[in-house]
Amino acid sequence: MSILVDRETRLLVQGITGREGEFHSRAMAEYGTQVVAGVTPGKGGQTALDGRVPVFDTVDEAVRGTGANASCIFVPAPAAADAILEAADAGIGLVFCITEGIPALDMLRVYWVLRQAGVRLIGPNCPGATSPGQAKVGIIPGSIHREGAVGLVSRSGTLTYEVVQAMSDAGLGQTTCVGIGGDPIVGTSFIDVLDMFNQDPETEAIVMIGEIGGDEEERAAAFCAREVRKPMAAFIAGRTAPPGRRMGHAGAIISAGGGTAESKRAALQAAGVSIADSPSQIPSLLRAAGVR
Amino acid sequence: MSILVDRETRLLVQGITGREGEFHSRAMAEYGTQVVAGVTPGKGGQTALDGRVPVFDTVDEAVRGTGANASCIFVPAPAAADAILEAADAGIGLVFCITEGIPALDMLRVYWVLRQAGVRLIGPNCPGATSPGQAKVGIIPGSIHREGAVGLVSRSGTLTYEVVQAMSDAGLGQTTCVGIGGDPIVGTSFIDVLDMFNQDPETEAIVMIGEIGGDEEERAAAFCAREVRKPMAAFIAGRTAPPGRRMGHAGAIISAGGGTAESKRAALQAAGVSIADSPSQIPSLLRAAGVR
Amino acid sequence: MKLQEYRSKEILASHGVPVSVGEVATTPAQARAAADRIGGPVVVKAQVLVGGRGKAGGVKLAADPAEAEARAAEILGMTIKDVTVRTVLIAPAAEIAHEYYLGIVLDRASRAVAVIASAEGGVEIEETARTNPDAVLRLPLHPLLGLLEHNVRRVAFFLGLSPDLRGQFGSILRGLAEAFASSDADLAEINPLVVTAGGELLALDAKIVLDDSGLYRHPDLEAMRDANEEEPSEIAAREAGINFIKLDGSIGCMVNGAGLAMATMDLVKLAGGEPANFLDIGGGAKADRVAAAFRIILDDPNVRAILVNIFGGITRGDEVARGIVEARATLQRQVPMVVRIVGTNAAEAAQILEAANLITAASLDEAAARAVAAARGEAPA
Amino acid sequence: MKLQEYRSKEILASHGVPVSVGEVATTPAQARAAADRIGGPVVVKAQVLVGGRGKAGGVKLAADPAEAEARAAEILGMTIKDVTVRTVLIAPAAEIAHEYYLGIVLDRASRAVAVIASAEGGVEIEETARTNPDAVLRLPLHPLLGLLEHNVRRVAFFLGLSPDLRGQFGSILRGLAEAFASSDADLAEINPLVVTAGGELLALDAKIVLDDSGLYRHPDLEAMRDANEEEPSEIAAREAGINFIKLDGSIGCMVNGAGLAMATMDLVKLAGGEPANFLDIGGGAKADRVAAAFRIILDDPNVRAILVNIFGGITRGDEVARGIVEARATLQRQVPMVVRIVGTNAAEAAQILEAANLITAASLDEAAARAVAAARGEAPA
Repeated sequence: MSILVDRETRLLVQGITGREGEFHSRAMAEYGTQVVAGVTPGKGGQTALDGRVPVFDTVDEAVRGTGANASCIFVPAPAAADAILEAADAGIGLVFCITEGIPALDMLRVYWVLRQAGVRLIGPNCPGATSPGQAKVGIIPGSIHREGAVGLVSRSGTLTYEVVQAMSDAGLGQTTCVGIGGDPIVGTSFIDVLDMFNQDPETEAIVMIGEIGGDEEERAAAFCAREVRKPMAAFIAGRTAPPGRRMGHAGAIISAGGGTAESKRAALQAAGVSIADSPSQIPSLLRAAGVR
Repeated sequence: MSILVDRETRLLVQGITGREGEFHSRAMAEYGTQVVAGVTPGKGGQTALDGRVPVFDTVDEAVRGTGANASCIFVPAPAAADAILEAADAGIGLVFCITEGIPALDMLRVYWVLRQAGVRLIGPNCPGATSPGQAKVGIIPGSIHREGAVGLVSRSGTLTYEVVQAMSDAGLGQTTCVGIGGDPIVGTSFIDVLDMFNQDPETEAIVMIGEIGGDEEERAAAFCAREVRKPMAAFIAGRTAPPGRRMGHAGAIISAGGGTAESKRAALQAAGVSIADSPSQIPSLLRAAGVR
Repeated sequence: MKLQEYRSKEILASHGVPVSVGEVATTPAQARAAADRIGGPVVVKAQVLVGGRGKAGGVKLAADPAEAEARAAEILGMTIKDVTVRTVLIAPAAEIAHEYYLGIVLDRASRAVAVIASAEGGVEIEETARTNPDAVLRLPLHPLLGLLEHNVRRVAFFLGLSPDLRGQFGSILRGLAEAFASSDADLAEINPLVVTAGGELLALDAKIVLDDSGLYRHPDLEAMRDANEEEPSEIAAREAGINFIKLDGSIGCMVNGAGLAMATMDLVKLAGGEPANFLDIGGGAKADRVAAAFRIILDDPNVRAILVNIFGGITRGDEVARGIVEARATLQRQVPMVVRIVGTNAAEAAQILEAANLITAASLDEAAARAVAAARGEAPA
Repeated sequence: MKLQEYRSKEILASHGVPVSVGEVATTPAQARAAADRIGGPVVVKAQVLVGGRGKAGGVKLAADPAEAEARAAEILGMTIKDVTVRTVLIAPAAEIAHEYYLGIVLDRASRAVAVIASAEGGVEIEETARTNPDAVLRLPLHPLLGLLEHNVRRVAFFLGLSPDLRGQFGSILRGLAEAFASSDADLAEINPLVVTAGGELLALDAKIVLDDSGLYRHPDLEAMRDANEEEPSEIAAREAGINFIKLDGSIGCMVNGAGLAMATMDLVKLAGGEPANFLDIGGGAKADRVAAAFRIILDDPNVRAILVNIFGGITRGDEVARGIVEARATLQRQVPMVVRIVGTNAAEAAQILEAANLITAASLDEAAARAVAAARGEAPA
């Protein structure tokens, strides 16, 4: 039916009493997500969402008190890396971090600690994931979705919404839409999510939204060529982006030859993925590939 | 035929040009162990053991140059933890650390890093392992062994030799003898080695030599009761040792009730292990359990 | 954020790295005085963040203070890749026996901090990596333990350092790693790291690039930002909390979200136009931020039309539309504006925009086409 | 190695932990002067490393300097569990609103550093763990990251600290963790950590136990060793590089290897005797170390016989035998000696020993039996 989030997701929100946390917790609950607990240190014993959700001081207490099995993090950047580690330490197996602006060296440590602990991290700086008709975790507007058989994975936020909206408008629903986040170091890669979609029996086709920088799309293309037999369409943003604005000097050794939109488009095309020049072309590319 | 070390072991010795390193490397080579490389920073390009063994500056070069697949470490305590990490980092899958006196907090880090990297560490402060007739790694005197079907695992050094000698004198040979080391934090536990012996088709019986402190023997007993169907005999040293000489205050919370020789003997006896009052009784206990 | 050479050197020096610091000068007279204090031959080096200053004539030797003044007079005011040189560094000239490259970089692809080293220093490391890859060592460090002693040894042996230099090298590499980690850097490099004629290691040039996300905990480093080298519009954008990069086209773009902003630029190009900028206005898109974004876009005289593309999402489209109309009223220069608002309350938004005589569009493709047409002075289709 | 309370407090204070340090005194007059400088009521506390000093009368309140002098006179010279009190600590008496326990321990079983905390402080933590286990938090830390902010919060909330104490508590726990890690400790604890009547947190008592293997990199801590509380024979052994623990029996043991040394003691007991000591002479067993070991064993007047058990192994047995014979010749007191040497060149060793009229034995069981018999004055069987 879906990947990552579904009706069984029992969501904890870290930073639930903050402005963003409260707003999006409400939207998630209204969409149908089971929001079972919140954490704000010092506000343990209070409630959120009009008394419906208990608030705890620590993730440990929240997990023991409510059986939460996933967490969504809205705490500010200086405390967000620690919040991710707290969730992992308390036994949460799936963590979404919405926060943007976490220092890369903090995320480097968090990435490896969570990997070694076998905890799945989505983000940071990501919009979350929605399994239409079941649950949404994060900040993707619920209204743009439609239930269906296409899995979508993206590094972007609003660009994702754009593509999802275009698909829904065209009658192409989604199993799950996942935003993996735009930061240089994120917990879950394109390949991880492509693998999940590839194994999900309800997902019949996959859409991938990439952008310039790094070589994640190129590596994903290699994975698609090797593993994925489902129809795929992709859009890569940044063909007109100026090069070199965010890349370090010696770092260019490593990403030598990669990173441009053209390189990513070519790699994906060679792997049999249909490439869109505009987000609006995604639905017709899927239809052309035989998706109902 | 054996566990951990055998004719295929291609051994690298870290600290090969030191007094201890050179002495034991020679003994290992004379026993028949393939000593393929040595490492001493700054002596790269030289040779050891009368020109037979090339010496490298780094483990990385040694592995690339000789295909070494195991390492034996003789470097002094202040540099030993780093030497273990260097071996693991260079792709060595099996590391024996003979060095004693490595600070516990250093070993704590090393323990977790090697575990996460999937590298097997034996020791530190251990005598090594011998598979009679095939190879010996470490400092156990080769002359005391005899080829046979009994696996031996021990926390001690010379006490191990005592038991091995008694077994060999009684005509009971060994598949492999492993000293896991006497330090509070060692890479490989009794259970790890018991599991290997239990799965080794050539090992027909197992001898375990424990001592006071910690709860490794108690945990091993639980493992034996659950998993091991081969005859076992054990000796636990320290029935007359004075209590409390090395135990911290709050640490007693954790090891409450455990740590004495009587507790370990009782746990092993309950698990069906024959308990010796003296090392000299081990052979007769094995014979009584039907070992040829 | 890139730091100037002299700033980078100061940081390395504070971590025990032997550097040839010297003194900065903003006038030829100061350069002369600095050379006088330093004594002996000096190098006069343009302090600019763009690459290739050597080839551009921005680095010159001077045998004495008078020559230093003359060289500084040539370099100060010079333009290197659109940047005017306003500061020079006067550093003692070193007699060089050998040049190495030594850097530490956050390698995002492998999610590791890596040491990069080469015995072929003094040239760009990318160049060495391309022409002679075996001459470059890339050594990833343990993500939680950082630089270990065996890492240091490995690099020292790779570089083939003589035994008497290894001890000094160890403290340099440790200092570089400390500087990297404690300043939240993306890159910290010494190029060249030289062996002087006297047989000592010395960092002749240094470069530190900081992770912008880490700046909040380093106000001292944030204060080292060199406004001279940035587009004034980009400075204004940063102060307004807007992510903005100036480009050369004629169609200004205002979008929420970086990915959608790039896609919007791409579609402008596909429609036959050229984007004038990348602009991500972020979440919320409040009226004051929208107004600031318009002013920043219109500061560029090349801009002939503005394309606004907002995906309503959580923010209600009608609120954004009202913000745009209000902001537009405050602008001194008016250009055609094509506004697309999708998502929540998109219909109400369209009414507000049309009532204000703004060009609207349902799809992004259409919006791009209309913006290109409007920039050419054509009426909306 | 255990550190005295006042040493432990000094270390914690250097890491920012608020402690009631006070002053040490070795005479009643010094105690009076210290109490006078401190002002107000004080506590006079025996500085001994053994537990239970409170119950033994080693901690007393004093309302004024004169009383402090009187209490110090009572405590100094007192014997607590065989240790004579030579130093007292004079610390300001605190009015206590609540007592907590806070410790950091290296937990070998789980191979982790763990924070141990309880809101029931002031008593031994083992006692609380036994009688009310839910009142004790044991929080293992990440082995590579150490104490994290969420760990600090978790402990603070577990202790039920009021919001105004949480900030101060965070710096105390961070300071304790720093002290633990930077001194290579096995244990660092504050018991009790009190809330004073004034609403501040204060470490009233502290205890640090160091990892002996880490001492080589902390000469400053090694220098804090209190020789007063050790057996002189154990000090002499440590200086000779010998691992020695004095016991109450009559049969001295000299063995190479800790496990074999314990097994040897066990067999002495099985044979009906009582070991006088644990002694691991380590590898090599050179003549000078053997001689030192004999002297240390014979310093104990209870010793009636010595059992030497050496597994030759790498070391040649004949060399060890010669070392023993030479060393024996230097001893002032002679007792019967049973020597067992096995392994390499054991036959040659036996010849040398027999020529020197030493009792030998082939098996360990036999050696133990002969030593017991010899201690009873019986002739060897």
